[in-house]
Amino acid sequence: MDRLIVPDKITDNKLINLYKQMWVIRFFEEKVDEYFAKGMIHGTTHLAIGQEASAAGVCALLDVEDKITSTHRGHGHCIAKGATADKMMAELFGRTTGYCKGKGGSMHIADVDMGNLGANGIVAGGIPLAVGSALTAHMKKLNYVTVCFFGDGATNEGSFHEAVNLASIWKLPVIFVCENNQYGMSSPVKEMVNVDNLATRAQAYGIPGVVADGNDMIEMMNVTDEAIKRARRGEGPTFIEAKTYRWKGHSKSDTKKYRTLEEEKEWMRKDPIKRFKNDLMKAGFLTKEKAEKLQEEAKKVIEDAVKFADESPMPTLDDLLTDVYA
Amino acid sequence: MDRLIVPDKITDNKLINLYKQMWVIRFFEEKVDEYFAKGMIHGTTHLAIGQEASAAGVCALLDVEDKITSTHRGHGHCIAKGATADKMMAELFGRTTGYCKGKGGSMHIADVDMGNLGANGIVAGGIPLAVGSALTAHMKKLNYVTVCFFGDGATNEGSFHEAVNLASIWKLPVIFVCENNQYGMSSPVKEMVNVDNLATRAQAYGIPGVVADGNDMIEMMNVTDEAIKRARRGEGPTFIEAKTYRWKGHSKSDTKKYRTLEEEKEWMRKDPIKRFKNDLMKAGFLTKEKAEKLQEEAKKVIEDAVKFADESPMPTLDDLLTDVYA
Amino acid sequence: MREITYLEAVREAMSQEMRVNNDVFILGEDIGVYGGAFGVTSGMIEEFGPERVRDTPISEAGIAGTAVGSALTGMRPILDLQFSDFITIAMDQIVNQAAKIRYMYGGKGMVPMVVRTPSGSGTGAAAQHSQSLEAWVTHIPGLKVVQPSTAYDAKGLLKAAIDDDNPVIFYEHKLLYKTSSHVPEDTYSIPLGKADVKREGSDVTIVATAIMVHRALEAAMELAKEGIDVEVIDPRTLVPLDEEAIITSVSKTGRVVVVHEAVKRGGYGAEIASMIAESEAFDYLVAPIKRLGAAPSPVPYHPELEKAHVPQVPNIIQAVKEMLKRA
Amino acid sequence: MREITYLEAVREAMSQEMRVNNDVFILGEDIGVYGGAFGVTSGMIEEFGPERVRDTPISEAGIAGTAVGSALTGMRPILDLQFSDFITIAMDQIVNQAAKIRYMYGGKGMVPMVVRTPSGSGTGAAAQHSQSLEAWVTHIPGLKVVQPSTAYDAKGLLKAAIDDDNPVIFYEHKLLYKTSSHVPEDTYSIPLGKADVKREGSDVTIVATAIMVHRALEAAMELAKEGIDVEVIDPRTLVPLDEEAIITSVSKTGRVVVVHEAVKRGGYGAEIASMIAESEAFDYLVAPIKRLGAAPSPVPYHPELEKAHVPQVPNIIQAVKEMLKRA
Ligand SMILES: Cc1ncc(C[n+]2csc(CCOP(=O)(O)OP(=O)(O)O)c2C)c(N)n1
Ligand SMILES: Cc1ncc(C[n+]2csc(CCOP(=O)(O)OP(=O)(O)O)c2C)c(N)n1
Ligand SMILES: [Mg+2]
Ligand SMILES: [Mg+2]
Repeated sequence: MDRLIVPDKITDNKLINLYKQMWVIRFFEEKVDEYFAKGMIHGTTHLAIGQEASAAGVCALLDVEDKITSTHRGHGHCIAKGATADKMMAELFGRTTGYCKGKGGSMHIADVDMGNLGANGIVAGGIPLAVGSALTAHMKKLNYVTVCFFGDGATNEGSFHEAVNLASIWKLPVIFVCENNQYGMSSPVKEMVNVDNLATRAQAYGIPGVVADGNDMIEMMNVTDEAIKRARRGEGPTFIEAKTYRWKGHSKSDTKKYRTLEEEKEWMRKDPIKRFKNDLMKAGFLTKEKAEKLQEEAKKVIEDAVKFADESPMPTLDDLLTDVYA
Repeated sequence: MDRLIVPDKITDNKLINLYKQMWVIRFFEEKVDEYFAKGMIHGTTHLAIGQEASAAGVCALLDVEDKITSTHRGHGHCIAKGATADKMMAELFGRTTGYCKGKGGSMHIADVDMGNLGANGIVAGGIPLAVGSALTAHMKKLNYVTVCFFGDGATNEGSFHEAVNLASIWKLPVIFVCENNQYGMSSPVKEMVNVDNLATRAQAYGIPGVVADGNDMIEMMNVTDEAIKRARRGEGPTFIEAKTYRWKGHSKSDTKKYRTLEEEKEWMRKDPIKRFKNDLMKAGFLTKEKAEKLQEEAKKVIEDAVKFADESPMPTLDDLLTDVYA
Repeated sequence: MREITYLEAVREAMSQEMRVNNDVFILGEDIGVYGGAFGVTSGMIEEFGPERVRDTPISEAGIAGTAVGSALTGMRPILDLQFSDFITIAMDQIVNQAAKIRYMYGGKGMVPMVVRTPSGSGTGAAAQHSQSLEAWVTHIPGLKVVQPSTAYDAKGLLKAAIDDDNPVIFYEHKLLYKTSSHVPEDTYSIPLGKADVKREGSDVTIVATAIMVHRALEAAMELAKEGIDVEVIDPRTLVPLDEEAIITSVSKTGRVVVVHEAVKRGGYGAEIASMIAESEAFDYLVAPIKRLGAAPSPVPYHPELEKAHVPQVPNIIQAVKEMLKRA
Repeated sequence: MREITYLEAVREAMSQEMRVNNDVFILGEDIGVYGGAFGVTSGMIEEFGPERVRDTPISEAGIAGTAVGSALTGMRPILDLQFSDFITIAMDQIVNQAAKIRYMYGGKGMVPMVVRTPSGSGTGAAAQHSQSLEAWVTHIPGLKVVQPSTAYDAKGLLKAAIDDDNPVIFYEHKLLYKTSSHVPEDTYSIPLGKADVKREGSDVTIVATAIMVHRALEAAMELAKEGIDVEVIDPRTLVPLDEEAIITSVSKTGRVVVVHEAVKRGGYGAEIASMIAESEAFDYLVAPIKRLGAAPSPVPYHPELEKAHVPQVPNIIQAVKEMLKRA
């Protein structure tokens, strides 16, 4: 039997929960996909199906006090950071029980109290926010770390550059997690940058840059653990590049002309959930039956979430002008 | 006698002219400094005394068709790219004969026809402009190169990052010349970035990054020559970091509390003009007498410039609303 | 006459120009094979190739500045800014560079560029993807600002914008992309600074922009049933503004409602209303000028809140009626 | 009572707050040993140390976003934006993040931060260092906007801004830094949204902001010699705006001149004028509302052109006289 080398923090029980969590994320997004297709959800959405390991693997190492900033493709990050599927679904349904009372929608889900400083509709918009959060920890001598999620495309925004530099010179406890899913909308990362690994960019700021297999839960947990320890020791930020892939189109209206079906299939073979399941089974943490049971439980979570959302009340016009100012 | 190794393009005659040009730049700025102190020039100004070698050395390799973008500290770049001291002085005096008819002042001197796309009051503001100019060359299949001057502080702006990345992925004929004069206003570069050499930042874009002694005319000419050849061959941009120092304060109102007198003196010993003079003398291009004569001529150029400026007409109120739209 | 959509009209204006002028090119995010976030450039990379329909990284400041630099050196770039909300990232290059270069340089150099950008709410994209921020750029000397409301206007105004030697910010309303009107196949130009009377009337003037032109026309139809005769003026370009057309109309009707989608506070409607109040039309006013604009909140996600956030037909009808009651 | 300068008043407000509240800190370019581009933070790093008077790289977007993120997590940052023209680089973080976070998040989280920034012309710094762009931020729900005209107001308003749980943009006029007035040593707060009648009068109301308050008062003194009695109202905060104070004054005088330094077209004066025109004061107006603002050009370098670009005392006097002639 293989031995799983995972961070100390990751108990056996946690491993099992993480497996289930990945399914919760997957099912949540599949449901959203379905409802969007049916026109039952308004607006737009960005699904991270295929990228579950970076969300779940990174957040597995976080405590409640720790913080994250997320992106337009943030459902997974949210759930992994402790958001409940019901309030998320309610938000997408535009209900008052949603995380943002129906005012934010998919691109703005946040749960400040639980350390989720928010999804963000602006590419790279959350990166300086994460640095600010880390600055608070530093100045108030709090021990929390902040994880900043963003995509490959975001590394071409000026605010990425400015924020990472700030974090570096101030040695702030922040972990930059770049989910390189090979495309920024339709643009292949290969054409938009002139380096093989985005992690190379860390050199411009004098911080460690790590390339990780973003579809490998175990590796994601281990590199994150390393980075968090470094951050908590006061040694400053780490840049982690998680190589991964989004199975679905960029947003609801994407014909995916910019990539091939072969490429998609190749990556679907690298399904992070399947891989983690195999790892857990090989290491004796999971049986086929147990795995199925967890998967069923996850499905149930989403069904309940839909029910919760569907039964929740709509906002009234009186809500339009509340919450503008504190 | 030492042999001077300089680019082919740099004829013996050109070497002599460059020596004189450096003095024109120096005297121009000393005069401006004096007039500002006396309140005879309005607004603010940023002097590059001590940095003449990067302006003169880089522009020595440029043809009339080539372009530059400059900065708030741009008098030297302008003169080196062919601007005449009289129209520059007239601009600082706010006269209609000035490069900008008195509407721009020190921070906005430009001479588009001569390939000077302008000084810039916005730190890093000129960097994307240079990339745009290089894009024109590329799209129109023109053979010119664009040199983009900026300071160490500018490398922390997002637009630096975005623009260099664009130039790299599109392999544009642009040379990024970072004049690292150790400070961005009052901020030591050592505290504002976490790398020893700014040239390291080139790695984030997959382009060559070269460290050069910015006070050494010969070295500046050689590294620029290399970069220009590369650009003209269609191999894309080069990042040159010229290590140098500004002798004066950041702008007219700087008490220089952020640095020591010793440091200033140390750098003043590395005077780029004196150094070039020695190089030229050692190589037999210059005698003491000839050197003095050139210096006198340079002084005369500035005296004439002042006279020209002083005798030039002031704008009238009718000029306020012209030149807003083409 | 042929009918095409607003979206097609925009594409046709660009394509026709690009066929005859090699200096014109487009740059922006996902405008190539993807065809742009709204499909406006769909098919263009196939015709013009990736050099002239230039996909860029996600670098709004960088690409805006690149456009400015290329314009200054002889190209005529069209910057496709994916959502007008992202102008927040490109403001420096647009405001401190593009708008001012010619003046700062004493009249030398010019920056012939167009920033095309979709604005407005109604798609459920929430606070960061639904704004109408055109007031910002109207405040900046050196820029021109265009806001077409129909396919016909879009084509003619875009040609004028591309032909203009100055930076022009060209706002396309997302909800108008699919609307159609008669559009000649040949190229034509609608001069910047010329308003269009979209409907003649004698009782009240409505000055409306972009999608509000359509809502105003709908309101006018409803009001006509009650015998209220509304004139609808579409300025089409905010800068330069056809003040004369507006003043003439208001002097005739004596009443004016100004309506736009942007937040009312500090919106361009304030400029239009103030301009009227300062003009000779003041003496003809029989009722206070009324402005309609979005509520003072970010754009909400929920569809009903999103609708309530901006003026709708009933709001316009009500405003006109209240005004008439008063007089 | 003690007299100190506007600059000292700003510094005192920050220092007093920082002494009692550890969450308050300043970040910005060259605010440490250099003391800020205008000397406002001079001496503060010596008292509060480099952690709380935090020098930053030249990264306006990054530091604005850092301020937002730190505010969201419990600090109360004061962002020192070296010149208000550079807000062009920080707009996304201010407008798309700071202003909207609370609303987008359904009322959870808050962003208690102040952006302090010097604006205005008159120093010969030309087009990119002399703008008055406050109209932009007044247009954005979620932001508050303050523009003090005196040392007394600056101190009290800055305390209110720091105490406020929302993002507040605080404009300091460069030419006012050296002006003095009576300023109590103890802390005091001037509520945001409360205008100040800087001079009472009965013939004409002048609504003036920042440096124009002083020019309006000078004009009023001149006009008084000719028996014209001018009331000068200083809104002090643009958002929230004390509409009542303005309406009351205009209803009394029946005439109003609105004057600011920002470009007239699309300036906040348009909002003020429109608000008046829409209000019950309309019925009391005996002359068209008049706005004065900067000319439609970038700010020129030459000192005489620079002066001519913005309203000066004689322009205000002339506007008032013309208005009276007419009535
Ligand atoms: C500032 C900004 N520019 C452009 C967009 C439009 N947009 C949304 S997501 C996206 C692609 C982002 O790519 P990446 O960072 O790789 O994240 P991914 O979508 O692949 O997860 C783009 C261009 C935006 N939302 N914000
Ligand atoms: C966007 C912007 N931020 C800040 C400033 C104010 N400022 C002018 S020059 C300068 C320092 C620039 O440093 P560096 O790039 O190293 O150039 P140097 O002055 O040393 O030549 C600063 C902060 C500015 N003009 N523009
Ligand atoms: Mg991506
Ligand atoms: Mg420097």
